[in-house]
Amino acid sequence: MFKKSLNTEDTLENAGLTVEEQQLFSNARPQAYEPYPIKAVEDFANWARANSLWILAFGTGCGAIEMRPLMTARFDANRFGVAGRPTPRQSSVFVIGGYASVKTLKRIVRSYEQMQGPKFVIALGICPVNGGMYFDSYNTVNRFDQYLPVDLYITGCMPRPEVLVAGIMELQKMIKAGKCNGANRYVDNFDWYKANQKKVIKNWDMPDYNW
Amino acid sequence: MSLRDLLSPFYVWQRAFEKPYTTKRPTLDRPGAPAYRGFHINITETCVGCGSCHTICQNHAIDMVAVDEYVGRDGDSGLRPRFDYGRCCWCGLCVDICTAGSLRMSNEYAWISEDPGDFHFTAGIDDKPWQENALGYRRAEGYHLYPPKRITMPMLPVEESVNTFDEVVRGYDKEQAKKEADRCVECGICVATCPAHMDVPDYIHSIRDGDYEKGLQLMYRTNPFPATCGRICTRRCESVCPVGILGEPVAIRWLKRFIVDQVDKKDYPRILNEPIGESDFKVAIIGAGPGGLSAAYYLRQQGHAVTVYESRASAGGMLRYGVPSYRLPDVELDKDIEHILAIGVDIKYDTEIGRDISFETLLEDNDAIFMSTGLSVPSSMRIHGEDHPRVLSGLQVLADVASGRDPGIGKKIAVIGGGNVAMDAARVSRRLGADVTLLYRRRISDMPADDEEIDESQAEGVVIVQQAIPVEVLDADGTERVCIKWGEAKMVDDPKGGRPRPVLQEDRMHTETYDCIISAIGQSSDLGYLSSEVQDQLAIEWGRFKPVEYQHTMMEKVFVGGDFANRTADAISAIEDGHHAARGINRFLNPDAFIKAEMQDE
Amino acid sequence: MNTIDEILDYAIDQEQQAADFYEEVAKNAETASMKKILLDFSEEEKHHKKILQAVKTGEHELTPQQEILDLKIADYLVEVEVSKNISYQDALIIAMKRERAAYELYTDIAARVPEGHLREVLDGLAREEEKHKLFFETEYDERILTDN
Amino acid sequence: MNEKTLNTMLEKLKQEFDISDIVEHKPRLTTFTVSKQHAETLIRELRDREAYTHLNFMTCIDYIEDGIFSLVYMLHNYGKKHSLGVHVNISRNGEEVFSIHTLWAQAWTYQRELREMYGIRFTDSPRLDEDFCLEGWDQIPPMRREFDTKKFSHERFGHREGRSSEVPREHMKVQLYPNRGGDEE
Amino acid sequence: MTSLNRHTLTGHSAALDFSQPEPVDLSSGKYVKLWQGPQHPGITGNMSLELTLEGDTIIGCKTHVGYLHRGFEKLMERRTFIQNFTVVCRIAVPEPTFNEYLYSHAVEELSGIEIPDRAVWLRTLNLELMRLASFLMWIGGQSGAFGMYTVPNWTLSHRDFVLDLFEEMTGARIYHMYIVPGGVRAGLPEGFEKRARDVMDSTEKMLGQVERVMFNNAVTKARSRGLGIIDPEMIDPYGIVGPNARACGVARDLRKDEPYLAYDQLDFDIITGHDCDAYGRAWQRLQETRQSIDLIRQCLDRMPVDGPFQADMPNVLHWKVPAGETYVKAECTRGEYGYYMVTDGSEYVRRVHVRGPSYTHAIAVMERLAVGCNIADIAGLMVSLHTYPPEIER
Repeated sequence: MFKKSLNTEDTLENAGLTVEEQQLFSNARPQAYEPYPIKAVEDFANWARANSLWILAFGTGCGAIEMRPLMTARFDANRFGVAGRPTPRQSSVFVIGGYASVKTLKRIVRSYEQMQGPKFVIALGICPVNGGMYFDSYNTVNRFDQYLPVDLYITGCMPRPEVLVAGIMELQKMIKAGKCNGANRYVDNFDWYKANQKKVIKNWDMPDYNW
Repeated sequence: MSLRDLLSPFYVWQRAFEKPYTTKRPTLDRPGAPAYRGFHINITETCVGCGSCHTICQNHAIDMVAVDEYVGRDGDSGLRPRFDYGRCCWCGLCVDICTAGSLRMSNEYAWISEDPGDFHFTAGIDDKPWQENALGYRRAEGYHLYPPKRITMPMLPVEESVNTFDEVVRGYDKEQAKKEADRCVECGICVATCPAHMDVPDYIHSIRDGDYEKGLQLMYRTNPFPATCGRICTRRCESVCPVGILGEPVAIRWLKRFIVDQVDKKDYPRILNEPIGESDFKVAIIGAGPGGLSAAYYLRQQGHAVTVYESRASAGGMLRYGVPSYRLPDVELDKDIEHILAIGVDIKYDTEIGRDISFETLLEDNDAIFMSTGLSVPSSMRIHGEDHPRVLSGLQVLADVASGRDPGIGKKIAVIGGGNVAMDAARVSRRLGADVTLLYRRRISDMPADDEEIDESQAEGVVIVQQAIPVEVLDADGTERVCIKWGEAKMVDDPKGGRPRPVLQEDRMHTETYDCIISAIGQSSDLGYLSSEVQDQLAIEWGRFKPVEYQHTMMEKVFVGGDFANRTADAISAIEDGHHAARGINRFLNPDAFIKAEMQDE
Repeated sequence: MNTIDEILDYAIDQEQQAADFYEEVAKNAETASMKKILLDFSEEEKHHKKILQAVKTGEHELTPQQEILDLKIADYLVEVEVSKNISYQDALIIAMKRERAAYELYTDIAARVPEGHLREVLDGLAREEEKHKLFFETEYDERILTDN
Repeated sequence: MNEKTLNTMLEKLKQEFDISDIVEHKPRLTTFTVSKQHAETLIRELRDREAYTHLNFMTCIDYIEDGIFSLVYMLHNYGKKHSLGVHVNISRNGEEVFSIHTLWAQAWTYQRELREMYGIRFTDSPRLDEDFCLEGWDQIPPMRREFDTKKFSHERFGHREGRSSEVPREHMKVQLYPNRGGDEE
Repeated sequence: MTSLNRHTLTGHSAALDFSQPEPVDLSSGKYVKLWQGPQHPGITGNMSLELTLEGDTIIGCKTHVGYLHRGFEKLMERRTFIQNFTVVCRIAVPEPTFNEYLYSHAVEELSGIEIPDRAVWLRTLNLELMRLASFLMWIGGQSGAFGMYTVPNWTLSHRDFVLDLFEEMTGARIYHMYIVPGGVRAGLPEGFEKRARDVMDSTEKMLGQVERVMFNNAVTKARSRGLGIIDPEMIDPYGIVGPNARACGVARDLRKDEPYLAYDQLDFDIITGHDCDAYGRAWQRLQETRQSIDLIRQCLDRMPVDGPFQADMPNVLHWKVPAGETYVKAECTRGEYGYYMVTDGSEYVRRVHVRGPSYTHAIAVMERLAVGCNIADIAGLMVSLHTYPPEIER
């Protein structure tokens, strides 16, 4: 029922879990996305992906406040193929709404890893870039790209719904061009990301890779 | 549950016929509001790089970075703000505090990038699409984060001041000084502009803290004449004070004076308590003006035996004999001089070099010499009749008054000139009861005299006739009177640039009779005490010294400073010359120590 | 003095004489700095001479119509004597007055010759001297008349 | 609030509970200090007898230089529209404090927060040791004044490189007059 | 009121039993522990509820907060007084201006600054617009929590029109940073009044439609009637304030009780309700939204057009506020919002404590009201208490 990698060399330790829990969780590493060998098929897939960006409804920070106008009548993001989804399993875009506190970062990592590939991350506002308003806070991370791969940054405080729309269109362009490979970056540098995450999340009581 | 309750949700259908809320093209159709706070715009030409934006930014989003094309501009730090959009929260406090009014925000809000390292730029230097944006946030009229207006200085009323040699400016009280000190933004641009590089923001800070003793210590680090400079400094610092760009500059001079006024003279030794070094060297100083005494003060601190030679009966030079006591009371000047003498500076009064002791002897007997004899010879107009006995020199009138002699000017006089000496002569004459007309060949706005001096002299009843070129002095009826012929001038633009020049209009001549004419058109140096060989060795150019590094001349032991060695010819420059020469003399006397120290640095 | 070349030769000679004059004064000047100033004046005159020579060979053209600013400073100053310890102010006065005299001379002659090329050359020379005068007057205005 | 009734009440409290440092900040706010042993009874009395029935908040001020924490209980009387700030000074070194969780329902939350942010322990306060805002916190309680949040943030979270700034005054000195100014050799 | 006081004084009411529920034996298999949030669409903001269920009935609830904790109170201790004014608005994202006002007011009170009349009116207008925007979002949220997504589309769009007004007035949509210690940052732009009145008219019309489709809606009624009943006796012991208390018939409103800004010059009455359940609270808020529109119109009528909008200020770069202590409060959409500030005469504030009404509404009250609820109603209950997690953890 659970994938257990046979190759012991290439498994994760899951040291944060109890022995009992270790039996329950997968210890496999994430796998990179391989594009379709035929370019036309891959292009078509990218076109389809770009036009059905489903956003995970997780308001991680203050940027979430502008998601509501974005999703309602005035800015109506649905017409761009954007929809909010309550579960990571159905979502392809994770919008980081500004700052991430350490406590939230843990949940962000968990939700992100549960998302199905191909998946994309948009970081809103100044805080994920360089700490922003909370550059000296003891509870918020300063450089979000240390912990998860970000495909697109939209700066400003706050970014308005208009620029969110522009960001989504930009993301669509990038996806169609096959340039959004944040998730693969995460796979390739998994150990580095994981080490960074563990450096700030001190009570690591979840699997190393939440699949 | 009624039927109405069941049907009410269907009421939403009614809205199907109303205009939808949806914005068709959100990214194009919706610019930010006219006063939207978006990305920054900086007019770099207007910006002076004071760094107030950097100071106020709570997110440390602003770096001050050097921009080559602005390095070395007057009153400009050469730095410009660079914004980190991984930090900026669009609060606009930087715009609110901007002293130059150069910073504002555009109503542009879209900046999307894949690279998180992209998000910084130097506004106005790096090319960004919003740089030309006309809309966006700017500080509203009537909204200030620091008081733009200066605290009014209490002054003697004109009706009183014109009758007395008492000081006109009364000085701030503690409350006023604190409020004025509060206006400083602590950028430090004034420090670079001050010839002596005084620690202006620091001593202003000490006023806010109420720690006047610390303020005094800070001032003496670079200037042993704070009481004097606090009254008569030409205050170039204030001309570059960024607070003055949109409001009135911080009254730096009055604040300096305030500190000195708060400290009693007899506490000076305790507060300053200068350590005196150990040295066997002897240094002679010619001229006990601000330059000479400043050098003496800093040289003495190194432990050298310092002797000052002064041709007159009192020390102070132009400060005593050229500045009237309603601007600088003798007691205040003495406060400064006495402290310099108190640390062990020896002074020989009534001793003229070349008459009482030769320059060559001095050179032989001392390890180094600092010369600062200033500009003591009044310039001549070189017009016909100038040698008329009723044509007096401004310097002489001022010296007479300072020494308590009657200059004998009469009741109706004319002053020629537009500098501070002319103003002083005019105002002194008013105090002696004369009606004063001042003739100046250019416009009032061209006058080299201090604006305050011009305003105050006019308030005191000095009639200023501008664009008046004297062409001839004529005899009048009686030996006690004199005639002057002058012509009106028109200002003509110089095709080669430079300021407009006055051109005499020969068909518009006037002749007027006065009791005397006071000529105050400038001074030059008297180097009669130097032999021509020495003058040659010193490489004097254009009638003035041109010292090399550290005020050193081409002669091994000789250093110069003061009015005859700089182009600004004011007290503060002389003080710095003296201080700098003291540094130079130290290096000259102890070359090993400095070479060692420099090698260690590298 | 009838031909243009003759007039130009005379003018060139005048400039040379002026240069010689300053050199002579410089020789007697007491201080090195004053010497240098006077030699600079001399150089200036030699430069004028070169311009006139260029006019003669046709490499340079005179500009008789040009309006030259007259500051009228020289007009009302007293005559000063040449001496060993001559000041910079006096040296400038001498220079201004000499240029003024030359200007007046050419203007005078020009008024007496009939209109034509010759008159144009004389006018051009007058303008040239006027320029020189302006040079010294500007210097005087800048450096001597500072507070006045 | 009527000044006379306020004074009467304060006078009474002074006698009963030995309150001190009474300051009337504005007509609707008075604060005073009371010792720890009287505080619990005093607060209960204020609630039940003087109708200060509303707990606006409860917090703590760190006076590190005096070595004390000053607990503040802000109580409000809706009828008289008057607030009382009760200060209770305790030692910074782990002194345990009475709990008021039986007086107000939200009190234990405040106490939990103060435990986390200052490290103050409240006797028998429920769920005191549960995490409130922080999770996996391994430093001294962050609201204590000796905790340097900027330094901590810099060390743990880092900052994006590529930033450097000049101070105008120093920059001008280096550029324009390196050998001059007040710094003597 | 009288009955309320009697109970709180005697202290024998059931409302005064705040003991924590007994932990249940999870291993029995009878109960399920379920986390709702932080990543969950049915949660207000970024927080989570730890629910213990028996079937689909909640028998225990624990609120977990801190996901938005940024340590504002710490950050404010190391920023100057002017710098803090840009920080405080971030404490409550949907309603930043109350923070701006209270922070500024506390600083002004401690440093003895009197703000000019025009600033008073501009601030009042600003706060009322904010109240309107916040209520509009809340109505959308409440309707969405009961499964009707049409109303959010209306109210959030109208909230956006109010945000447009903010954008014009203050230069920003969300973080206005308009109310600055000493006054406000600018006067009203030209034509603002007309546009504001238009928005008020259309919003009022829209509220009528909302009333019809939401408040008369059989589903809304069925789901919200009887949900989360607040016993009036709980009000003081639980520190319940604002519309949550007023819906229970308790006439307490700081705008009236302890008037601040221009509220003593405005004509309005405290609105109270009598249904203590979620429906009653929603109805209460709808009426207060309408009242807010009325107050905005009054502000626009009486706004002075000329005059200074900022008091004489010291240089803010080294502004020292005299030592002192104060507690200032204002009526925000959720009740008493307060700033407790202690200064020590330096350039930095000694201590700021921000008191948000959600502190008790989202924890003590929520944990009690959730017990006995159906799991499906928990989102509706949460919204009906109108809580903002960031003001709890700050």
